[in-house]
Amino acid sequence: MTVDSTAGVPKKASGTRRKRVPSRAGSVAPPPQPELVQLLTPEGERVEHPDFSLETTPEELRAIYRDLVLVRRFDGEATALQRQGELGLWASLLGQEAAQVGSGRAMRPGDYAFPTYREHGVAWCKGVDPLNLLGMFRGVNHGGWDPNEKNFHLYTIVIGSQTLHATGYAMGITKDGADDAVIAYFGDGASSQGDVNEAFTFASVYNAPVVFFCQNNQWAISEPTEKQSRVPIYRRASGFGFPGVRVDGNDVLACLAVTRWALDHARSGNGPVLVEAFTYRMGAHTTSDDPSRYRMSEELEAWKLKDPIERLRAHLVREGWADQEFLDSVEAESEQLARRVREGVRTMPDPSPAAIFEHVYADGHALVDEERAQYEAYAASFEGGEVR
Amino acid sequence: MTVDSTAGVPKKASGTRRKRVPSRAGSVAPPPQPELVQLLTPEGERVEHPDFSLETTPEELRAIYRDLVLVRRFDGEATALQRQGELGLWASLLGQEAAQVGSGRAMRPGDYAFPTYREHGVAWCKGVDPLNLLGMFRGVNHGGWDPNEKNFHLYTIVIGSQTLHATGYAMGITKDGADDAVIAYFGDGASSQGDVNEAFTFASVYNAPVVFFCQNNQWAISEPTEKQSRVPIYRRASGFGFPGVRVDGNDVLACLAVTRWALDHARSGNGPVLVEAFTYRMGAHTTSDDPSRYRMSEELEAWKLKDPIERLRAHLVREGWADQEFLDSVEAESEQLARRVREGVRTMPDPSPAAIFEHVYADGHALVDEERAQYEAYAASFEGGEVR
Amino acid sequence: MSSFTMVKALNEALRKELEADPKTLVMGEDVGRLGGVFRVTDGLHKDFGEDRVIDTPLAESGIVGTAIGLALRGYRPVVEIQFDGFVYPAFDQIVSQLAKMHARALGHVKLPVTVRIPYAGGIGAVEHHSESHEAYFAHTAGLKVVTPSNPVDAYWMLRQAVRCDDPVIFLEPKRRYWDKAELDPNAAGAPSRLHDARVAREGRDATLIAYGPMVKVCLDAAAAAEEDGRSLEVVDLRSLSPLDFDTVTASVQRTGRAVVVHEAPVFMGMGAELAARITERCFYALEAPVLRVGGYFAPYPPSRVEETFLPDLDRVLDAVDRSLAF
Amino acid sequence: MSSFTMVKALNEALRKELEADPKTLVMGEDVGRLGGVFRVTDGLHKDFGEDRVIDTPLAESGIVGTAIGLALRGYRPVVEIQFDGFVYPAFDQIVSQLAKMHARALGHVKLPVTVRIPYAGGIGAVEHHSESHEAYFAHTAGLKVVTPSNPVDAYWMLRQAVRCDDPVIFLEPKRRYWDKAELDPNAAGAPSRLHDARVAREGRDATLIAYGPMVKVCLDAAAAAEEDGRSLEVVDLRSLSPLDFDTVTASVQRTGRAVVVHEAPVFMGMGAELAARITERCFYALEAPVLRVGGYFAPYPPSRVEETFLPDLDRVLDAVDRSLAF
Ligand SMILES: Cc1ncc(C[n+]2csc(CCOP(=O)(O)OP(=O)(O)O)c2C)c(N)n1
Ligand SMILES: Cc1ncc(C[n+]2csc(CCOP(=O)(O)OP(=O)(O)O)c2C)c(N)n1
Ligand SMILES: [Mg+2]
Ligand SMILES: [Mg+2]
Repeated sequence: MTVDSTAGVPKKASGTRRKRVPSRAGSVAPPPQPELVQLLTPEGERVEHPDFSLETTPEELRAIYRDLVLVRRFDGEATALQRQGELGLWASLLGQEAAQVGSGRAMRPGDYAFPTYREHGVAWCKGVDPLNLLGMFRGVNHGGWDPNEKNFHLYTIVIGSQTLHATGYAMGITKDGADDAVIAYFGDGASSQGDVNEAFTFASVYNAPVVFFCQNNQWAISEPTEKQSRVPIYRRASGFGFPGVRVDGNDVLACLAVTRWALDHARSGNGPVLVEAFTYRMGAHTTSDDPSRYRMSEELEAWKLKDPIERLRAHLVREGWADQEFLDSVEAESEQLARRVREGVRTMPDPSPAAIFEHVYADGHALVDEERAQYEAYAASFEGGEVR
Repeated sequence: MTVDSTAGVPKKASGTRRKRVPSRAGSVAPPPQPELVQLLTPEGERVEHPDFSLETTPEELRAIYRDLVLVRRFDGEATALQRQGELGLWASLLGQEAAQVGSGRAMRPGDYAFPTYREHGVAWCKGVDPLNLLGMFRGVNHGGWDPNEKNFHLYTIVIGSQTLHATGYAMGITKDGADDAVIAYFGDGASSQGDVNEAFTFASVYNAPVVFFCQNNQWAISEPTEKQSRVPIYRRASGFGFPGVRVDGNDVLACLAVTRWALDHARSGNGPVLVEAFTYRMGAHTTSDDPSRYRMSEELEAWKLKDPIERLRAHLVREGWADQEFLDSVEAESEQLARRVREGVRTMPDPSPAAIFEHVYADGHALVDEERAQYEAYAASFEGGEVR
Repeated sequence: MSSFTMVKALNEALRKELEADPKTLVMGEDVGRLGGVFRVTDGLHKDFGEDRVIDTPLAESGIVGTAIGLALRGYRPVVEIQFDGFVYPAFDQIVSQLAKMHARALGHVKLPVTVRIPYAGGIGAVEHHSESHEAYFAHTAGLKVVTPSNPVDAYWMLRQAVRCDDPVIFLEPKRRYWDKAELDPNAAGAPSRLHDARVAREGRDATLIAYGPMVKVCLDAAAAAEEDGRSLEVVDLRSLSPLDFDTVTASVQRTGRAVVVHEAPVFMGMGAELAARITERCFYALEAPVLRVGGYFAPYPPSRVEETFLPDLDRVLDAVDRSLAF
Repeated sequence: MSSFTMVKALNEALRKELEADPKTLVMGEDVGRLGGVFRVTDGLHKDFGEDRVIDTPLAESGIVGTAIGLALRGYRPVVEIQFDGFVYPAFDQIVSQLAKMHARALGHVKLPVTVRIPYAGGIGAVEHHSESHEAYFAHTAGLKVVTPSNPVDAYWMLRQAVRCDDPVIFLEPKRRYWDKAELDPNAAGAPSRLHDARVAREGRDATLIAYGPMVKVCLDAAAAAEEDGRSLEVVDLRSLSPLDFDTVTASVQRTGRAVVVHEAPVFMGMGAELAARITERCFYALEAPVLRVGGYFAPYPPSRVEETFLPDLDRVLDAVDRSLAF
């Protein structure tokens, strides 16, 4: 078959002109949604999937549960800290915990993550101190942790850019003959960026061990996914010659199983995979955003029933793998984390003004040195010797 | 099915790590090539295709033949003119005549073409005087014809850019409620550019009446198509939710039928189509290029057997629709065209130096006016009053 | 006359232009139902519909590239880039296509595209949300570059930009978005031409030259200097390309001293061109070299140190002192 | 010592760096089997293999973006952008990522990426093949920008650029690609530091300041002026960011007059910064304002009028006359 069979095959080349059906942007009927890979139903029931299996111990499930709860608690605390004026901005992951913890836990220590600005749950799984994530949102730095310490790259704000860095990094892994793989995180909105599609091309042409992990949280600020694509995003991959999978992004087990498979596929020399985690941004885009301007609260209500944490809790309780004591201890731990974060933020030192001139270059630059000296002389001319 | 079925479905998520098969860029085995839409075999035999039919009169076929011959002759003359120093550069379409004349003839006058720098055959079909095309290659302008006169946009050199212009133009057609459509031409190399993929997104999201016509001539300067994609390019479309078709780009009738269908599909409100015309760049990339550095002459020999003009001539002769007189008259006409082009180029006036300052702005700009005055005063200070 | 913030003034300007010409379009990320992250397009989607106020996919090159195509079809798109730092993916479409296509076509096509960009710092934002990149655009022939400093100019300059047949980069100083002024949006026409600089305050001892967000800083500095008995003239450039050197040099001829103030790094910034050209034109009138106050040669810093990076009253007056002491 | 064209010198520099460090890579469009459209990478693919000399897909943002990723993994990529006018699709990756990532990471990561760009005009090319965009890069903190004027500098400067731990925009003046000079590629080290300007010719009456393709024009002008009894000094900047103002101002302090020459449009070009800073530093030594000779404020024109656009000996000497007559 020469006409791609997945979209609108012509029956016959009509010689006559069909009357034009006027059509407006967005009015094309959305195609039926494909089934998601799911291993844990919203009710907490464990189900099997023909293509993806997962073996877990109760202990592992409890550890996953703990991650989910702690990550949500951390995120909630950060939102609160923004309201209290301790942070300038916060991008909440509320609702996306399973996508992040599932994929984050699928990585081995040697695997590298390239996040957007919302991957707090992935950072957690990679062992990054949550306090580190807050620096840029407080305005004391633009990131600033050492990406190589935990193989977790800096947050990237320019949508899509990091998918190319991830791909280049993965190309380097291939050159090294190493056994590692990379995850490039991005959003549904990002799928429209040229950079993301160029990353697909480079990754497939060089067969790079990179998993493109798209958290389709249904919204890019105020724009629903239909403004980015008229077909499910996971299908983009096939046009570039690699597999795409859509997974229930609120099912942490499915996210774990699918991402683990994808990473193994990639590290085994089979090239990239696109995973679309179908989830929902339960909160505002960031604390600056007001979603009531553009979306219905019913939508939110419907997604609440699919909560990623509730379903794992229900599963654990049903199986008798979690008692009240365990749940309470996780709760307590999460409060402890929140306290540590709160205190850590409040005592986070401001950078010195001269930090502006630091790290602009690795090898130095005469103009930076000159301006720094000028600034210092100027600052010294003030009482107290420093200006704000 | 949740895993896209067209690429590498996992049988089962393997718990064990497969041994990594080291793989190098380009070493992935190319997938089997899909069958092409073909209506005229290389031997000149008319065949039917289940999805695309075409009705033609002998007269129409003769007109098509004439187009092909004249376009090739014009192109050959331009190459010769470059060798003689009359042009600074020439980008030959040799081998791609059928793709261009077939798609060019599929357009109605109201349809708009956005070419690259190689669409001399499309220009011909749209009624653009070939002499106009030579200005930029001679260095007297950067294009300079009125795109709206024949609905043929200026040549675009920055790879892929024009696909976005074409998409925007098509969005405008939809807003106008008009019955027109657009063709965006681009190459196999261009398919890697972010812009082209963004055009796919915009076109599909807004359901714009644009046909993306990719002439896959197997090469982007020295890089074979495998450096751009590991699957056939027409398949890219399905990932964006619109149909993709691969057509024999050396079969003018198939190109005509498929493009006509695609344009009708687009203008009827069904959104974009990607047509991949599978063809071959028989010459150098441009007159500056030396393909012997990077490709085998056997490849060229194989493609010679698929020559787009030969097969139509064979067909016409076999059917008794073209006699020697007709063939001679086309030949004569092509010589006449070549002569006109030759003379036209040789007498093409150089722009005046002050042309630099013209048309920089539509509404004027003080600095341009000032610099122009300065230049004129400076020029006047020389004997003869003008500097070169 | 009523009180308008700059946001409201810009909103009203867009509304007026959408009403005046059915070919005028507004497009960008979140400009529709949300009304833009700064609410500059608030209500336009509701009143003009999604065919004219268009939420685009998240792809800046695509936005500018399709706007070019729409312009070729006879439309007059007003594009919003959500923040300064996100215009770079569209740089190729702006520099190689938008700026050059009119010349390439020997005038046969026009590109009446306005690219609105909330720019510059001072709002405590994260990275990429505070950049001043006017120099890139001003150096690019084929573009016009303007930036208002107050709501009244914002209103009239945006209306003129939309009507201009050339591409206009319209830089909106986001820290001035909530400044207020009295404006009559139904007045007969703009108080002055798009490209004229404006003497925002008269003075004798030195000329402060600024635009966009820094005009207010300079006016404040001039007010403070007055208390010290110094009379500073403030010129608000309004247009960076073309740049109205007549107004600038007339002022410097009178005062003999000039200080240029902008947020962008000094090195290769607008101040360099102003200094070079003022010196060419006023060589014998200058009592001191033209001095420049601007951002440092470093990425825009985290918000907790942005005040150090941004020129303020003290730094401006320090430069005035140095000029006067020369 | 043997005779090298600039192309051959650059080729040899790449070869030496590929030999010296297995982490060094060459990547770009057609840099492999073809050896680049200018043959700067000729033979490298054959000798170092496709893992180290990489033909990339046709996507400049992708090239620079993946080079960044490779650098993060410990590689040292030397990227080729095929022609000046094709760097803009990569502008976002260059300006927002390559330039800023080291600072963003507080120094935790380094980006030793060299971006080679054949630039500027004078070879009779079609549109987008003759642009001088050094001002965009020089205005961008985090980048270093250098441009050689001759084969010897090309060789040593490229080797230093590849070894530099910062991103370097390496601008190759394509009209000088076939100029020849004697070069010993096995000499102990670079004749001078990467960022020093060089007095290419000594003189007393005025200083010509140039870089890349215009150094030869200025040297020719100085030779012609000598016949008229005028002694012109020529400074070859070599590095545009950082810019060695000490060498420049030392010269202007001596001569009292300066003319800056570049192909880019004068408006907001390097000449503006040089004029501004020279005037700041040499205010009392200047006998005339710093004058600028450059391209006009227009898209680079069709090749049949490029000679009018490009500064030449006559235009340089005309500016010298104006300076001396001031
Ligand atoms: C290149 C670029 N353009 C615009 C923005 C502004 N912006 C920040 S987040 C965002 C929406 C992103 O949506 P999506 O990719 O779905 O990620 P999500 O925020 O939903 O996680 C936009 C438009 C940006 N950061 N970068
Ligand atoms: C953005 C950009 N990068 C690089 C180039 C240089 N270049 C000109 S043509 C070409 C190859 C194009 O290949 P393809 O798209 O297959 O078209 P073809 O020339 O085969 O018709 C390249 C790399 C360019 N013109 N634009
Ligand atoms: Mg989203
Ligand atoms: Mg090709």
